[in-house]
Amino acid sequence: MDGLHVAVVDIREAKLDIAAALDFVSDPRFGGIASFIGRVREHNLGRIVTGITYDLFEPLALNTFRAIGEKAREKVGEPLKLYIAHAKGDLGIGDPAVIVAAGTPHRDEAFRACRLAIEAVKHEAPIWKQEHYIDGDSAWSEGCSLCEEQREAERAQRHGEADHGHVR
Amino acid sequence: MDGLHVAVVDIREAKLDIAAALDFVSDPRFGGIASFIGRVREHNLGRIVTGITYDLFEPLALNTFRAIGEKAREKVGEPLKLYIAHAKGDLGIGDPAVIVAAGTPHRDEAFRACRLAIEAVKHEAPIWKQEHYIDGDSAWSEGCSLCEEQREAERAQRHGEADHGHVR
Amino acid sequence: MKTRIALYGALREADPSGHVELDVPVGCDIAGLRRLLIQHLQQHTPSIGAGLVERSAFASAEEILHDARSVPEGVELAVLPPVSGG
Amino acid sequence: MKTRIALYGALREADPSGHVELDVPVGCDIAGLRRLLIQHLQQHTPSIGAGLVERSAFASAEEILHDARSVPEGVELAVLPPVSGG
Repeated sequence: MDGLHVAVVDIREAKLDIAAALDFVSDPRFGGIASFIGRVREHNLGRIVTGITYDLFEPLALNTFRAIGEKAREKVGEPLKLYIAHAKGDLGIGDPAVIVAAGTPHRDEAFRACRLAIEAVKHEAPIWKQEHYIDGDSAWSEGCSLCEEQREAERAQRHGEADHGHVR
Repeated sequence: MDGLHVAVVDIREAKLDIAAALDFVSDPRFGGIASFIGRVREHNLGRIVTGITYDLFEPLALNTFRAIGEKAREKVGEPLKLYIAHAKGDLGIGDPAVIVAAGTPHRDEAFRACRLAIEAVKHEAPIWKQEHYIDGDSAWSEGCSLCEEQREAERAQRHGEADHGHVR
Repeated sequence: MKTRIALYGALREADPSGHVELDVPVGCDIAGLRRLLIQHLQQHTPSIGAGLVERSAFASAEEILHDARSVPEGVELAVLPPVSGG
Repeated sequence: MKTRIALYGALREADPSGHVELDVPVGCDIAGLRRLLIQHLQQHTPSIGAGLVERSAFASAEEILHDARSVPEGVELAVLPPVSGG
């Protein structure tokens, strides 16, 4: 797909580059650019985090990012430029872990493409997060199963929770 | 409100600065940063645009941006950092006209705050856009009335159109 | 009293100076000020239709002033056509 | 046939080499491969519960392989615990 850039970036070689992402999705036809940056934060579930190690199954992650691009194009239509990059390795607090940027003629499509893409990266891409805590302990995060038989049940449960969240 | 930055930037003095916006809304507590950049595009309603002049009633625009910040905090809750900046003067194709960035612990709040803020900037702030066309003609854009008696009717109509759009 | 009104957007074309000055009776409300501005423009800039002023809001530097508000004394106001920022 | 399976996320702890190698009967499907991996881990790394493998997917470099698929010959596979990217 033209207008799609996907990458896995090893933190030992480079940091994720938001300026490059915004450049890539810019176009004289486009009035709207929506972007999302996911960063390592210093707390999770009440524990002080000192860093996160991201593990990825790279070839399938890149394939998944490309499939997400196709899905975004189907949902919001043409023209669209989309950039998806995820970091790999040992990240510190504040380091960007993921960047998604979407450029389209109007803002609604840009927001929808950006949101759809980051949700899919979080729920569908083979990426794992190991949190390191200030007490020296580490833990792999609980996540979303990619196993089809498990997914439907987990997805239904997740949506149930999200609905409750909105009602509060 | 702490954590809120609002600005009107005269294009003769500076360009809007997305890096500054992202820096401002970053925080060790925050895992999600959503941003929107509105740029001048080369077509509108089938005409070729060569540039846009933005006119602002500055003191009220800044007051409006601050009120938008308060509303965003009410809707998405604490903690939130929000950056709203709009350009003023003669912009060329591709120049950023508006930047909104929102930082929050989780992504849903960041997206919601960013979207709410850009919608309010577009519908509520005293800002006017004069498009210049390749044939030498110029026109002030049709917009949203700030006159209370007119607004309810126009808002109802706008929502009606948006609903139809989603159904297509 | 004299009330100065700054012009923005399409209404800038009403006067190259960027403002108009109207003679406003004491106790006049914003709805009355709107009628006075429409009359003024009919005389001086007939190319600007009354419809644009009817869709415009009046404001101080701090806030929008709705139709029932009194015109404040000694304050420069602004007349704001429908907005199109972003 | 020997099938090599790369380990990711929490399943990396099953073997410091980052993979396990299983003896897989010809015609075995992914559901069978899952049972073989659970048995292997029960013997070699009992600290990893069967539940984690049951929630994991198997994949080639190109795609997720669902339970009814045959184990492809001569291809390195990966076992993917529940994901938590972003």
